[in-house]
Amino acid sequence: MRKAFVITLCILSLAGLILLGLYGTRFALYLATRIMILSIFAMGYNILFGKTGLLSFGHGAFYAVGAYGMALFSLHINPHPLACIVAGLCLAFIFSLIIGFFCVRHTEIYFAMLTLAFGMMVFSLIWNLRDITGGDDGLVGISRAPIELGLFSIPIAKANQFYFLVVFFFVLSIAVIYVINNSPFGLVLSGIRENDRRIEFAGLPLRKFRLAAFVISGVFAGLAGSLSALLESNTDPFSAHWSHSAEPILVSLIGGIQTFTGPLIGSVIFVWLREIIERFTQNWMLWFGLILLLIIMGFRGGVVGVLSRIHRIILGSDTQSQRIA
Amino acid sequence: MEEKGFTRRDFMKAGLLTAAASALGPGVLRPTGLWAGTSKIKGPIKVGYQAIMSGALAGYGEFHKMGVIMAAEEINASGGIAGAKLEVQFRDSTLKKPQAIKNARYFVDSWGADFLAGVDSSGQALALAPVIAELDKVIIITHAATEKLTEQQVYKKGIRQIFRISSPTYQDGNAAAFVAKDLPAKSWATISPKYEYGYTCWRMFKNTLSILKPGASFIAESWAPFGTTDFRPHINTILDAKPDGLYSTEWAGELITFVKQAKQAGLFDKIKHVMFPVGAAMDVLEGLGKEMPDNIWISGRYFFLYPDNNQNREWVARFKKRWNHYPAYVSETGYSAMFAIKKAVEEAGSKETRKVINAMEGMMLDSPAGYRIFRKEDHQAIYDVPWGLTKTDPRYPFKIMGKQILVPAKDCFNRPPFEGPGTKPPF
Amino acid sequence: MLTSVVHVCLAGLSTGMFIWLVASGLTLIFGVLGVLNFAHGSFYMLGAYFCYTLLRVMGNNFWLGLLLGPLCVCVVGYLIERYFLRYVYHLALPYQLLLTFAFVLIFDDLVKIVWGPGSIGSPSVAGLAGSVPILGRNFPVYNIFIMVVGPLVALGMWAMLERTWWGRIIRASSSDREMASAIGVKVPALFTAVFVFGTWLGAVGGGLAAPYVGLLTPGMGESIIIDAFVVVVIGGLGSLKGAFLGALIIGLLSSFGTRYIPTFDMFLTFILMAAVLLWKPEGFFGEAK
Amino acid sequence: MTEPLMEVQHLYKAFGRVITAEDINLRFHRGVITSIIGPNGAGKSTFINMMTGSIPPDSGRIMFEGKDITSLPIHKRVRLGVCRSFQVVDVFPELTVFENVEIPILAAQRRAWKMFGLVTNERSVHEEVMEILTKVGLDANADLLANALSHGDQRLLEVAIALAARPKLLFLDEPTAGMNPIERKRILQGIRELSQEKKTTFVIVEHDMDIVFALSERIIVLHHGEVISDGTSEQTRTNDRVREVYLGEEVDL
Repeated sequence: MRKAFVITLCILSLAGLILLGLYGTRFALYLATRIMILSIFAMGYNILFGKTGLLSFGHGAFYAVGAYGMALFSLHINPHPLACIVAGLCLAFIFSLIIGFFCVRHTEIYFAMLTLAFGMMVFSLIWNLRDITGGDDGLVGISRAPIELGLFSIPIAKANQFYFLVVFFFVLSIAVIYVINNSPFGLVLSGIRENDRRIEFAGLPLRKFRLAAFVISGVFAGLAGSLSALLESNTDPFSAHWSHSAEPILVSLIGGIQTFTGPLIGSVIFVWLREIIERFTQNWMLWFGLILLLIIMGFRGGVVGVLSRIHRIILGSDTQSQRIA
Repeated sequence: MEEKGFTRRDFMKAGLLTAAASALGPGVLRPTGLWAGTSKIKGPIKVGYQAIMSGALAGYGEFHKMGVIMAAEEINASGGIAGAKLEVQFRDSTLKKPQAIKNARYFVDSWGADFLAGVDSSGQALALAPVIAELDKVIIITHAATEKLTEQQVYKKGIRQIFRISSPTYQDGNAAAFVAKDLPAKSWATISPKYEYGYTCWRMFKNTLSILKPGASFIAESWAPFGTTDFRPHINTILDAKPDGLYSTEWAGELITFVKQAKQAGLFDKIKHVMFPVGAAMDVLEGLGKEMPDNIWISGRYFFLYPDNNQNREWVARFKKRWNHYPAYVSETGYSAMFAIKKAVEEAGSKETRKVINAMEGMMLDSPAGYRIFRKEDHQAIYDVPWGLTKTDPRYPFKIMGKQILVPAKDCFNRPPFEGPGTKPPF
Repeated sequence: MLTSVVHVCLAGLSTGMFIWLVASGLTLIFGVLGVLNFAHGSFYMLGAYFCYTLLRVMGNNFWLGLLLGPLCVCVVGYLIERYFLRYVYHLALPYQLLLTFAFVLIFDDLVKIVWGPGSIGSPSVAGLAGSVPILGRNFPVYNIFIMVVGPLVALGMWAMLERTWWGRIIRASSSDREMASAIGVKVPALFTAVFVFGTWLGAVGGGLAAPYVGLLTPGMGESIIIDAFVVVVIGGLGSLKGAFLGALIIGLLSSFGTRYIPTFDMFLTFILMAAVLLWKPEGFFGEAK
Repeated sequence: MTEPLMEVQHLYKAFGRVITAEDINLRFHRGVITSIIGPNGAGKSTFINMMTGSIPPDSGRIMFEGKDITSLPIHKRVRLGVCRSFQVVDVFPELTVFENVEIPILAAQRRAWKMFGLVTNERSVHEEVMEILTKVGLDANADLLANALSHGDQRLLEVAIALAARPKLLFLDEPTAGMNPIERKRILQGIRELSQEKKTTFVIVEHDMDIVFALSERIIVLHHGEVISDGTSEQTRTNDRVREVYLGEEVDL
């Protein structure tokens, strides 16, 4: 019953995404693309945050590294989009491996502060290594060359074409993250969140698992970053700033931290809400702050948490089986 | 050769028109209702305007808005643009590029803007360029100064939808060098923002001055990161080098902080020749008040006491009456951008992008800052802004630009094709 | 050369003391309540704006402004602790951080709405304006004043915590909440008091900052809060002694960095922060975990 | 006799001036249920911590099946077969009982790193989980969250998690603390049965002397970090130093 419902919902959502791509206006496509990129960022981040229980303030750095890696490859070596994205992912992988190696030595506030420090180091490097990164101007003129696949090539220059490329990565990311979350590895990560000491006494190398979660989330951040560089056709040094690292946290919180769909729903609401607020006031920070306050004080499970609570009340079912992976 | 010819012709045209306009006298810009009878353009003319409206630079957004709202009021009171109403919507651009891009896309694709305008940050302006090409609407940049926008994006890449009404880095770098060559200072140093704008202006200043005055030397640089509140280490760096002159492209709040701290450290007693290319901004002059030292060289994108003609005086008076404020330079560029749109649409007889671009290329605009010509090749508005020395004036609660030197824009702006001999001043 | 080094030192020390004034409240609140308060930067900003306004209203009397301005901010601090923060102490770290972050957004815009979006140049303080020559180069009197106030604040806090009945209770509650409440300490009330006191320190920092920086801007708290975080971290989270030393180190590092290794000035600060966290996470004076 | 399972040589540990292990030399043999007792502060917890890797000794060696494990990290010792349970409940509170036991079994079956593949497909793991849950009598509660269990059941779960790591040598730190008599009986029975299977050797730290004497084949008494007695329950009962140490305390030997 429940499984059928979920599968129907997935198919309907995918159909919705495709219909939007075919008939949506250019602005709707643009916003949807940004929502999907933010979702990839936030869902990947949530492997570390919601699943493993580590709060990072430095994942903006990997987003930026992904974007710059992608852009540098595109500008200097080969503009093939897939190759560029892979280059961005590789760079994000290397950075998150190195930074993660140091950061996973600590937890809680110490971890948060370490990631903040390393993230701001990356920000500072991007800002200062002007010959490579273009300083605050960033790298401009990243083209959306067609994807050459031997016999045929797929153009992605137009908004709706690029939209489908992002849909592809979006769906792929959801699938991969879902599998990781529900894999043996994912269960271990949940164990780390619940009781990290006990993980070691289960015979598991705690730091290596933390590092793996860190790197996976870093690579997804890199994917989001490289897609954003393609979308906006430039890179922004501020994407490495800590204030950008706070975005997936906000998104997860709005949607619901320990839920699979939370970051996804959160991204939709985050982008959409801000768009709505900006339509009637330039004081968007005030309104956004108030909404954030309301969520933290009143709806701590996030939107998904509230929805599943309502769902539970309606169905009157027991509390155990309703937890979402 | 031909491109050079274009330029010369443009300047000749400007000269002729200047003569003609001065013959007509003031009031060219006055709302007159002249256009009430001309062919109507369908629907309102919508302009999407973005500027920084939050955080430390929020004051700039406010100044933009004052100029733009006043222009819209005047235009609509006198019958609109070719009979059509001018509508403006504002959005906060923040400093992040994705925000600027989202704003532009919202304006065009969702709100239905016919024109875009504004933009403070150079990085954002560069990031917007390909988006503008895709959206295919004319944007008038009113503040972002990077020369890369017009030289590379417009001239080289041919994104013809971009125009800039404010003066670019040429005014801050090259024009400053023209002023500096006549000063007795031989060695120069800088304290400037640690980002592209700061680097570019200093490089331009150095290059131009070393040609104009071969003996000049550049002995120290200190770069202040964005958001610096403590300039004392930078001031120490400069004082250690003991230069004759200081050149600084610090701007907005950071310039206020810098001047106050430099004054305390006695920098202005030790270094006699100090140049602030963006020192003539109203927020800086008002923020410093009497604390701005006398005899500092300042300039800007516009200064409300220049040009000293009736038209500008009346405009400043109107502005003061409307907002109880002197116009900042972004108020003027925002205001004039609206009139540039008005003129271009009316000349084109349409708000269609192609036609408007054709009308705007080489178009001459009479504005509070004087006559501007949008150079055909790179869409940069050519107009003159003075450099001058700060002085006390009992009529104002802040320092004003006293003795003024005018380096004509045609002498200090880089020229197309922007590469090779004869494209960079001195010519 | 000597002049240069001395002045770079002096600049570093005054920067350090300036950051310390802000970080002191932050570290106290973290030490006792266990909350890393993003909104501390907002208290700093509000302190500056309230002091400035009161100063204007009361005939340019800086001292009266400095006395009353932070008290107004204390009311804000009280309301935040009493009606919001109190309900998230038991929650995970992100909720606490994001709650205080929400207040940063709110106050930044409120200040913009109330006081206007433009920056306001702050007047200099009568009696502390001007500068004195040191080795042939002027040094501002106000900076010397900050360099005196900083250690005084540190001394005052130390005396309060180590020498008074209040201080003992605060220390007891920070090390063991349950124990403290078992021996009859009203922990919630104590936490409110400590938070309000921390708020007051931040607001005083803001009031003193306006003449130091020379200007008030909406969002001015954001630039200082990261510096303050760094100081609190390298001092060992919650250690006053450590934060004081940390502030001096950061001040000197940024001053010498700007003068001698200008390309990577910001980078240095964060390298230091990471290094301390990796090798001595408990800070200079902290005890091993 | 055969080679001992674990051998401790000249173990020494001090915290500041307080010596918690003073030249301890012990051998643990397969299948022998051993208890470690001693008054508070005798160094029992420190001893377990050193054996299982939480605290490094100042000097001395720990050999396990002939291998030196003195400086091995916790998880590697667990993988070799040295495991422990905890004095206070230390489970994964927001995971189900099933998942609690599943984690160490994933580790034991070397499937913990598997990222691409659903955990619900791990048949062999599931079988072993249910086996252990049945053994400790928690099979009916497999789908409950761990923190929804009663305190006694949580203690059982605690032991189940420790057992799931397939330990050869298992240190149980007060396994019956906070249990009611029925639960207590069940766990003792379980320990005895498991011990008879000879797969696991138990070392128990316990305060309850009834249990100690009912269960143990060997009793080690620690006092101020020193082994003052090592032998059968009878030998312990009659040891003079033990009587001396326990004299001031209300302990019925």
